Formats: sequence, C-alpha cells, structure tokens
Amino acid sequence: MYFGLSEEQKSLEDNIKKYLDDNASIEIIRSVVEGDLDKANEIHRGLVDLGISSLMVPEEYGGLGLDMLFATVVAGALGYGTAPCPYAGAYVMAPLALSIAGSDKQKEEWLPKIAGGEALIGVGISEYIGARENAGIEFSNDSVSGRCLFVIDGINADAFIVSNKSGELFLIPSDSSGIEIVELTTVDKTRTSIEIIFKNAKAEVLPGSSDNKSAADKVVDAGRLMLSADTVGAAQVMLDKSVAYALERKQFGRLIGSFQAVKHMCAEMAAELEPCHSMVWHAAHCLDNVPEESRLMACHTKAHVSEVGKQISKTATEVHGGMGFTDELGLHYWFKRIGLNRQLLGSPELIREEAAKLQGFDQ
Amino acid sequence: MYFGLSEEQKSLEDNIKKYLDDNASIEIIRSVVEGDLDKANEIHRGLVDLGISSLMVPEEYGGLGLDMLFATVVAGALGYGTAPCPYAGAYVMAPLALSIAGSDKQKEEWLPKIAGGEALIGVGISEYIGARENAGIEFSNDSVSGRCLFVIDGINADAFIVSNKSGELFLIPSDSSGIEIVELTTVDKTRTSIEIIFKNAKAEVLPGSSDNKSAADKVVDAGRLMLSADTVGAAQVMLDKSVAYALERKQFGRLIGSFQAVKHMCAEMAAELEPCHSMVWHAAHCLDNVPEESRLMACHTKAHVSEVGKQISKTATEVHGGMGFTDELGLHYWFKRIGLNRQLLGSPELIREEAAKLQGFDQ
Amino acid sequence: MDLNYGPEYDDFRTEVKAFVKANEDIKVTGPMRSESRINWQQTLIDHGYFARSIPKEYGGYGGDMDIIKLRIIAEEFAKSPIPKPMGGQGIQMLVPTLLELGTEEQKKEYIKPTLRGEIIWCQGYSEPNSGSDLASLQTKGELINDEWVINGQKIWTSTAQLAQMCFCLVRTEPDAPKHQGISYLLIPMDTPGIDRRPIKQMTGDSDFNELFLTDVKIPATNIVGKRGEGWKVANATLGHERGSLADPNVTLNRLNSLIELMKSETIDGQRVIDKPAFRDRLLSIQGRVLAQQSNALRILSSQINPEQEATLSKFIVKLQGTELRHELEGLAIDVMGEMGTLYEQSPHLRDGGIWQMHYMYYLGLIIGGGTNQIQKNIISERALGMPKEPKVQGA
Amino acid sequence: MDLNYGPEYDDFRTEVKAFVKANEDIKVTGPMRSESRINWQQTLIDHGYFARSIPKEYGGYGGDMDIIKLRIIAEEFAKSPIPKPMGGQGIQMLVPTLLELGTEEQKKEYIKPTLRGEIIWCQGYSEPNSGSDLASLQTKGELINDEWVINGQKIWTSTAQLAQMCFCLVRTEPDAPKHQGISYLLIPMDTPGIDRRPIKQMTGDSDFNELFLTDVKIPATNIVGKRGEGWKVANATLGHERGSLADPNVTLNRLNSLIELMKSETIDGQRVIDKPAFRDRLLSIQGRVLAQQSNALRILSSQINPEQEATLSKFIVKLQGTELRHELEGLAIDVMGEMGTLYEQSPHLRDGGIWQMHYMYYLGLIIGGGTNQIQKNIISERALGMPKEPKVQGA
Repeated sequence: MYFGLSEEQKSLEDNIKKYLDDNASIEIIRSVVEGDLDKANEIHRGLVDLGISSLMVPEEYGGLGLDMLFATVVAGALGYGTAPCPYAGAYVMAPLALSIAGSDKQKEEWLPKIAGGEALIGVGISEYIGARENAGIEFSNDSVSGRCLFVIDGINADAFIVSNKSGELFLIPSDSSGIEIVELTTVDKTRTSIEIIFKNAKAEVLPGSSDNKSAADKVVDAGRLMLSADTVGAAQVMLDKSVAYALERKQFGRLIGSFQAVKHMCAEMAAELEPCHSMVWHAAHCLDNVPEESRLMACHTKAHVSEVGKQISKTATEVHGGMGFTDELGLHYWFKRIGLNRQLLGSPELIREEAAKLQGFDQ
Repeated sequence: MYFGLSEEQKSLEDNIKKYLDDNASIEIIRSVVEGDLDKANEIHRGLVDLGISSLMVPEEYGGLGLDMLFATVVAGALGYGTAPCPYAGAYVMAPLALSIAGSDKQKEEWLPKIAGGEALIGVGISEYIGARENAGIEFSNDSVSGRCLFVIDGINADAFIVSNKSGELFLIPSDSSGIEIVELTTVDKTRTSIEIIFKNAKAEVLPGSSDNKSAADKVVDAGRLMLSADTVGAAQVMLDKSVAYALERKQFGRLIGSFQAVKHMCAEMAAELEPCHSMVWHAAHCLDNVPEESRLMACHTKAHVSEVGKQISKTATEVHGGMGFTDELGLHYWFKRIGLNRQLLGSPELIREEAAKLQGFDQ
Repeated sequence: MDLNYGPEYDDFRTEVKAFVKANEDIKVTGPMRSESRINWQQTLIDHGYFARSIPKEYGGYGGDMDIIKLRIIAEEFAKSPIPKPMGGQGIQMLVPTLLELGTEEQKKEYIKPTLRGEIIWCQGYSEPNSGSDLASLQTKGELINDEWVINGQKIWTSTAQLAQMCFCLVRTEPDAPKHQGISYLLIPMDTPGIDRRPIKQMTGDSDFNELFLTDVKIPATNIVGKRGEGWKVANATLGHERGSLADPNVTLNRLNSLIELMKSETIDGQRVIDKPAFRDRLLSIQGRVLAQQSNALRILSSQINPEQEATLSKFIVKLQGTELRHELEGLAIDVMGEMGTLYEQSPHLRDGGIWQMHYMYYLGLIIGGGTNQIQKNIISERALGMPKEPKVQGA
Repeated sequence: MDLNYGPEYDDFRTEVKAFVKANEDIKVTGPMRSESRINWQQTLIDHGYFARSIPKEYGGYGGDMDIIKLRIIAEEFAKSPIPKPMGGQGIQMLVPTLLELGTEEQKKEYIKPTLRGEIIWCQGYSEPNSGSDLASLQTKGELINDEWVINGQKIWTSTAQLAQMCFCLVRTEPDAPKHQGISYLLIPMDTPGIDRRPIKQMTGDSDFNELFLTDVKIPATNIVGKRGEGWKVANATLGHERGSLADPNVTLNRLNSLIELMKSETIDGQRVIDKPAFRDRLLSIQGRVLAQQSNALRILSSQINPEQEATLSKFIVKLQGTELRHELEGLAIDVMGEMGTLYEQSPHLRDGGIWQMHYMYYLGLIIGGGTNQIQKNIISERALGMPKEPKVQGA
C-alpha cells in the first residue's frame, strides 16, 4: 500500500513547477494578461515540450498513455504556476472524450495531433451540467445548431467537442461553416473562455457517447478533477506566500507572523488545505481504478476544494494586508484563478446536489 | 425618534435580573434541575409577584396590558438568569391567543386568572409549524383527538391551548377526560416539555382563530420572539462570563485574556451578539406597531439569533477551557437553554424557508 | 421605542421630496472641479442639503446639527437619480478636523472651497512600513527657515492624481515617544518634490497612489494643532472614516438587487431563487442584514438621544459590515455561476460586472481602514476591557 | 499510488475474518478487571489481535510492527459486534512510554498486567492552574528517605475511580527551568493521602476526577526516565494520544448513521433528507469527511513507507477531526428539531440520545488534549515555521 505520488509523478510535477518558475514570473504573467500573446504561446510550447499535451493520449496514438493521477499532478503544478496555457479542456477532457467515445477514425485523426501539440480541441460541456440563459445545442442532419457557453480552451482551437443536454458528444472542426466565436472576458485572464454559436455547423457524433451518459460523465469528472487540482495548487501558493510575508513584514515592532491572529489564520489555511492534496490524489485514484466511487469523489472533491479555495484566497489576501489588494504583488492572479475554477463545470451547491442524486438521496 | 428601551422597561429588566441574581444562583438552579420543585415554585412565585404573568393580559382583565417589547425584555432577563419558570407559553402565547382569538366568555374565565398567577396554560402549536412523527390533532364533536408534541409550559397546567394543522386554536381544561400527559426530558432542565395525547378530550374553539391563520401566526411570532430574546439573554451571560474568566485565568504566565486568540474569540462573540439585542427590540416593535413586517422580522430574528447563539455557546465554552465543560461552573445551563430555544417553534433552516415563502420567493 | 421622526420632520421630508422631484433630471457633468459640479454643490449647500451644520462664515448652510434631518435628506436623495453631493476625504475627514482643531485662518482658507469641490484633498497617513501600525510612520519633517521640509514616502493615498492638497502625518519630533512625535501638515500637491505613482489594484482600477516626498517645502503655518499632536488630530478624523465604510442601508439595497438577480438568473430554465440551497444562503444573509440594520437604528438613536449608550454597537460596524458585504457579493457570483466570473466589457456581463468588482473591493475594505484583525483588537480592548497585547521583550 | 494491501494481506484478512466470525457472539461481562474481560483480552493477545507488536516477554504477542495488519484487524473488528480489545490510557499512553523509556523492571512489572486489563491506569498531568500550559505544573515531589513525597492537586484525571495506578507529572526540581524540573512518576492509587473527587460534566456523566495528593509516599524507583526528564517522557506519550481523538473512519460511520436518521426523520410527513437546505449541509459535511479520510490514508501510507513525509497531515487531525465531529452531531440535532433536544431516558428519544451526548462530548474534545487554539499554535509553529509567542516583558 502506498498512498502518494510516484517518483515519476513527483519529477513531472517538479519539472513543470521549475519550468514555470523560470519562464512565467509574475511580470511575465502580467504581460500575458495585458495581451502579450507571444509570451503565452511560448509558455504553452514549453509546457507541450514537457509533455502536457501527450499525457492522456494512449501510447498507440503517439501519447504517453498515463493515468488521471499524472494529469492531476500536472493540473496542480499549472495552478501553482498560474500557467497561462490551455490544459483541462484541450489536453485532458478532449483526448479522454476521444479515447473513450471516439471512432477509430476520429482517434486516428486527432489523438496523434493532440499528443504532438499540433491540435487544440476546446470542450463545451457546461450545458450538460446546467444551462445558463437556456443555452444548448441540437443535432440533426449531421449538423449542430445552438450555442455553448464557457467552452474551455476554445480560443484558436482546431476543433471543438461539445455536448448536448443528454450527454451526447459532437466533434466539430473549427473551420466548419456556421460557427461564430464570442470571446468572453473573465476575472482570470491567465485562461480563456469563449461562447460558440452554431448555425447548422457540420458535426460528427462521438459514437461511444450515443447510447449512454457515461462518456460525458467521465469527461466531466476529469474536468472537475483538473479544476480542483488547479485550485489546490493555487491555494498552496497563496498559503506559502502568506507564511513568507508574515515572516518578513514587521508591524508594531514585531514580525506580523508572531501575532497569534496571523499565526492562526495561517494554521487554519494549512489545516484546510493539506487534506485537499490527498483528496485530489484519492479522487484521481478512484477515476483510474474504482469506477463505482469515481463520480462521487469527483463531485465532492470539486465542491470541497472550491470552498476551501475560496476561504484561503480571502484569508491569504488579508494576511498580506493592503499589499494583497494590489496588482504589484500579483497575489490576485491566484485569487482569480481559484474564483474561475469554482464556477466552471458547476459551483459547489450545484455539485453537492449532484452528489446527493448520485447517492439516491432524492428518493 | 428613540430606538431602545424606556425607563419602565429597563427597570422591569433590572428587577427581574436582580431577583434572579438573588434567588436563582447556580447552586439553586442545580438543585432545581436535580428535582427540587419547591425551589422552582418559589422562584416562579417571586417572578409572578414581579408581574411576569400579568404583562400581556389587557388591563380590563386585570393585567398590565403591556406590549411585546415589555414581554421581550422580560424574556431576555429570564434567559439571562436561566429562570426555571414558565413564561413564553403560559404568560405570553396563551394570553395573546385568548386576547386576539378568545370569546368574551373565554377571556373572562381565563385572563384574570393568568394575570393573577392563578392559572397556567400550556401552549401546543408545534404541529402547526411542522409536525414530527406525523403528530397532530383533529377536532370534531366539540372534542379533540390526536397528540401534540413539545407543549410549552404544559406541566401542571390548568388548561392547554393547542393548534391543529390549519391554525385553528382550541382550549382544553387539563381536568377534561381523555388527556394523557407524557413528560419529555430535554437537555435543558430549567424548563419543562410535555407531549399530550388526546382521546376525545372536550375542547372549545377560540372563535377568532376559525376563519384565518392570523391568530395562530401571531401566537407563533410572539413565541419565537420570546425564545429569541431568551437566547440573547443567555448568550450575553456566556460572553460576559468568558470575558470575566479571561481576565482572571492565567496560563503561560499571562492572563489568557491577553492572548490575541482569546481576545478575538470574545470580540467575535460581541460583534455577533450586540446587533441581536437591537434585532429583538426591533422585532418586538414590529409586532407591536408594524403588522406588515412583523412576521418576517419574527422569523428572521428567531433564525439569526439561533445561529449566533449556537456559535456563542460553543465559543464561550472554549474560552473557559476544561472548566467550561464541567457542571461545576454551570456554564452549560445557558448552553443547553440556547440549544432548546434553537429547536422550539422551528429550527433555523425551517424558519428561513418560511421567511422565503412570506416574501413570495417560492414563486 | 419610537421609530417615528415626528410631525415637524414630516414637513421637512415633504420639502426635501419636492426639491428632489424638481431636480431629479439635473445632469452634472465634467470632471471633478468642473463648473457644473461646483455649481450643483453650491445649490445643495444653499438649500441646506449639504454642509448643513457647517457655519455660514466657512461656506456651509449654517443650520443646526440635526441628525434626523440629515437622515431624511440621505433617504430621499438615495431614492432618486438626482446627483448626490460630492464626498471624498477632504469633506469627510479634513473639514471636521479643521472645524474642531484648525486655526481661524485655516478654516477660512480651506473649508469653503473644499465644500464647494474646488479643492480636492488626499490623505497621507499610511507608509509602506506603517499600515496597521500608523504610529510608527517615518516620513520626516524639519522646520528650517520657517518652512517644513518634508522627506519620505506615503502609500494608499486615494485620489492623489486629482488632489490639490494633502493632509499628511509627518514625524517632526524624532526624539519624542512614537505617538507624540507626529504632526498634522497641509501640503499643496503642486509643491516641487512630490512624485505620485498610481497603485493598480486587484480590481483593475487604481484608486490609490504612492507618494514620494523629496525636500518638499511648505510654510510653517501649514500645521493643524500643535507640533507633536498630529496623532491626536488624526484620530479625531479617523473616527469619521470608520462608520462610513459599511452602511447597512446600502447593504440592504444590494440585497434587494441580489434578490432580483436570483429571480432572473436561471439554470436549466429554473430560477436560482427556486433552488433551496441558494435560497437558504440568501435568507441567512438577509437575517444578518436585518440585524445590522437594527444595530444602525440603535446608533442613530444614540446620536439623537445623547443619554443613550451605543459604544459597542459603533465599534462593530466596520467589522461586521465589510464581512457581510463581501459575502453577499460572493453569493451573487455563485448565483450566476460561470456567468459570475465575467468581467470588464465581456459579453453576457450582468449588472456591468459590479458583483465581481464589489466582491474584490469589499475584501479590500476588510483590509483597509484598520484590518478586521485590528478591529477585533479594538473591540476586545476598548469595548470589552481586555488587555492590550503585552509588551514584547526586546521590542 | 496503490491502495491494495497486497496478496499476503488478503490471507491475513481471511484469517481475521474467520476469527471474528467464530467469536462474534462472545459476550464479555462484568466490570473492568472482571475475569471474563481479562480472559477475552488474553485471547486477543494470544491470537495477535491485540498488543501485536509488543514483545512476548512483556505479555504481548511478539509479532512485527505491521501497520497494515493492525489496520486489517481494526477494520474487521469494526464491522462486527465482536467485543473490542480494551483501550484506556494505560494501554494507549503508558505502555508505549514504558517500552521506550522504562527500566527493565518497570516493563516486567507493569506492561503485562496493563495489557491484560488487570491494572487500570489514570493520567495525572493537568492541574487547576496548568491546563494548556502543562509545563507550569506545581504538584511537588521531594525525595526523602528514598521515597517520593508528593503534594498537590491534579485535574481531568479520567477513570480515576477505577484505576489502580496513576502515571503522573510532578515537579521534583524546583530550581530548574520550568520544563526541566518535572519528573514522571508511577503512583499506586491505594497509597494513603490520595483523595479523588469526580467532576460532573455538561453531558451529565463524570468521566474525570480531581485528585488531591497529600504526603503521598511512593518508592524512589517509581520514576520513568531520569529526574527532571518528565516533560520529555510525557511528550513522547502525548503524541500517542492526539491521533486517536478524531479518527475519520469513525466519523464516516457517524455520517452514515446521520444519513439514516435523515431518511427516517420527517417533518409534516416529508423526510428531512428531502429538504434541500438540510441536505446541502449534509453533503458539505460528507465532503469534509472524505477529505479527512484521504488525509488519513496519507498518514497511514507514511507509517508504512517511512520515506513518505506527512508531518502537517498529522498535526491537523485533532483540530479538524474534533470540529467536524462536533458539527456533524450538531446537524443531527437540527435534523431532529425539537426531538433533537431530548435527553437521558426521555420518551421519543432517538438513538439513545447519543447525538446530544456527542455534540457536547466533542465540544469537550475540541477543548481537551490541547485546546484547538493550542493546536493552531502548534501547526503554525512546528509545521509552518512561524515564530513562537514572543516572551512578554515582566512575565
């Protein structure tokens, strides 16, 4: 029995953290957020070179064929480094959808390109979970109409995988006619969000998703887990920076870290956050190995980690005093990343309700 | 404009607090809780002499004809002194029910006796709010069958006022045949609770309650407000005792009240509790003068004060360390009083749902 | 208990209502200090709807200090789109301070143009190493040839880009104990040697500035109170600031907007207000808002009836109000879900993005004006009589 | 990541299962130290289901320290009504301490009868003026004529009515610095001069006692470790206590009982679990239980795989576990509403009143064994490297 990361997983995590530490300083993140797309592309390339695009692609299609725990470790490292880069949609949810529900032809066409970092696929599955503004798509005559909100990693994508209300997944190359892209601006500018409006856009079904919801569910579970790991990584930075700041900043002739109020704020953050690391690992393990527990663990992990993340993002900002509120220190990049993760693919109340249903609590 | 208590109200509050301070020490409360009924009766008598039974009885029936703010002030003082004595049911809800819904004959028969402290009427209205174990009563042929749980102030009562599911109120002398009393033991032994099982027990309708729910609603509002005030009084004691203990107990060579953690626990209690005093006054004012706001204010006051009370009863116990957990200090009498108040006439979730309905939020 | 203001105030309210009605379409235009703004401010003063209790000789209306009338004015203005009186730190903090502690010359020189909006003030209190611990500030002032020569750095200075004047705390008596070595100086912002750098906030705005002061020279008379009494002068003013940060009546307005939002926002076609878990959070917050409103009534009453005591009620307003506001805005974001993360000029943005903006801004207010940890110290020490943090060995 | 224990453990589990099955109807009767209890305890030891890793010579089973086997035993016993091995402070705290720091004579004399349940121990650490601040204890021991003569007062001594022995912290070196003047003594409870007074708790039970020690004389050899090393000895033991207070697997059992309760309890005929506001609270708690369970897996793993680090994971168990448990029990009370206030032998009582009992008892545990404020100090200082509370002037 061994509960934890393997040497390979640790080393992947370290490599990504180190890469981001070297190549994505606060100043660089700031320039990306202010519009420097070249910088963002460069970081994206660097991370692809480290393998983030090939993790989830099976070996037979040129990928590394790794499991969800690897993907989770990467997500945590990207959150830790506020990586301005596609990931949860393009490199986890999309290859997973193709692997479990795609036809051989679809797999052969797309998976090798994903692995090689040559294709980016945005994933629009929000309406399957809970449609805002009555958004949603209809499929008929080999084409899709309607709209998808908050398509993940959809900007400059080569194709989209989108879901209808009943969990059927469709693949649509982005050069199809009848596609309108609306860029959305969220608080977190290290990642992009778009809306897609389809008007009879040519689409293919992922055949494995036609008769049951399990493919869509697995894609959602994986997405939720990636967002959770991202939040845990981001929250860890906020805690680490709080402790560091408290050991450096003096007020009333003392390090503020010697005040019991500040110590207890840090202790509470640590006490809440530490189990979250184990929880995302555990959830990943369930997604990989314990199918009967995987959905519930994914729901609970997303909901719980979102709540802890929210609390930490507030408390850590408070520990930093006025500086926490400035752009200068850049703490808010993590604050906002946690804020976006909380809402994507279901906010806590909605997911807890889903978890209740999974257990048959609604009779 | 004057928001606060009048001189008369303050002096009534002071008198009751002083009486209880002199006559209901922790040792005496302990002996009552352990079964010394004579002591309880003596305190009850003393409080009746101070006017608690005549407050809500109109002057024409020999009472003081005071308003809800007076009643609230008294409830707060009784909670402050953990008075082992009937009040919310027998001396507020019962006379109110008779005053607003009783026939002239019913008023003449009972109100003067209530005012004089010669009659005690228990009030069973829990099932109107939300029935547990499918309890409840049916009225037909001038008699009542069924059962009422958690009848307030029903022990040794001379009569009962009980409600059916639709808010119709019935008066039943306790010497009627077909009445079985089941004594309930709760954590709070400073007050009594009973279940009544009726089998064709002779009953009279309070005629003013027949055609609409407003009489029952007013009785519930008043009861909730009394419980809220009781909780505020009890929580104030717990806070006061915490501050006093923190200024007396030393650990690590310092008063524990000089540790920031303890100071902040006390500050948080004070910050939560202080507005609750104003809130119960405000709610009482609405019950007396602003009928269109009275129900909502009663709901919100009960729910909010219950949440604050719960938090304070926990935090205050923690400030007292191990001593807070003992019977010796007696802090738990207030803890338990707050615990019972929280559940009687609706726990917070249930009342908030009621408040939502009052505002039409359920469409 | 009497929540009526009484018949004489009914007349006053009628008069205010009439004024508001007659002027609700007035448009005030241009930047700060524009003629249009100054004229409107003067109109409000002339009618006694602003600067009501400030003596006529200093540019005010010269009326009584009547809390109820002030409240009626505030209530009626709040209900209408009529342009509100100008605020700002000059009006809220400097004017009361000068009235209490300024020289006759200072009152004459500064109060009127400040009230009229001709002089904008910024506040120079905090320093990079003196946030919560204001008394440790280090900016130095030396009296040389009848001039104060000031050197140092200030931070969190709001509206400094627009200000003509700064009221500033400066250490002028380096040998005195730290609370007693500070003076309260008035610095014209066009004095050579002042450099301003805006601080960008997490919200994306830059409401605050850093101020670098290098050999800034101002006349010796630009001091309020005596040398070394600046701490006392500033504390008189800080009291004015604290209450204004978290008015429960404003929170109630936000709550009502949140209710509307929950009625209009849908998930799979169902209104969010019909989802009980969200509704329960809403109702919890509503209960807290009502509690704080009741507390505010008590404070108001204590201002009208001086024999009423409301010390603790006042001390908790900032702590409770800012936390509640932050939570309320956060609930709105959850209500909107993914839509709640939208910001700036995004398509589908709700209410101009104000919920996210406020969610962050109120976190700033939890920190600003004395962090809520400092507030808890103050409550425990001043209201509950608990000991101050003991002196640390070697500090 | 590998959550399987491996095939060799499958065999072991089969063996344990068989034993449990064969003995599930065994009834152990009588008070503590009854023959029936002692025999059962010895049976468990003989099979290696208790005292598994304790050497045979001291009365244990003499097996390897195999965490997984211990866990399998615990899991299988938990699923069955089979009588559980006896616990208590002698077994959990004294035995590990003696094994680590006792003399050969002490090991021989005390461990076996303690394991068998023949000697019950109580703990004499806290004093009325030394709760959180154990190092300031004042009970005195003087070595006179080869005997320790002990005077003082202890509090929070559990099972003292039943105990034959007490392991006790006593100040024996009055001139040494406060952590270094304490010794760890073993006191027979029938020694003249010991007076016990039960402390009634808020739950109504009396699990704890005050102990008054007046000229209590014990042999000089009844000391564990050296003179003045009692603090070190006790801290080795305290570590054993902390982890056991808030096992998330027990909390999970309670959560499942809560779910059953929510399915059976009704309001106006509707099951409480169908009321979404309650259900959302339940699900929140479930999420927290799962997080703590994951944390427990990490700790378990670090015990099996010594290269794994889990310091912080261990430090937070007591803080998080007791708070969560208290909240869970509190939710159950709200679920039952008025019925949730019932206690003792009341009609309509649910589950024997265990929910109220636990609601209070876990508040006691939040306080006991180092209050949760002390836990936060420890987490911040030992796990996060933050400074200790600075020394206070004049203290």
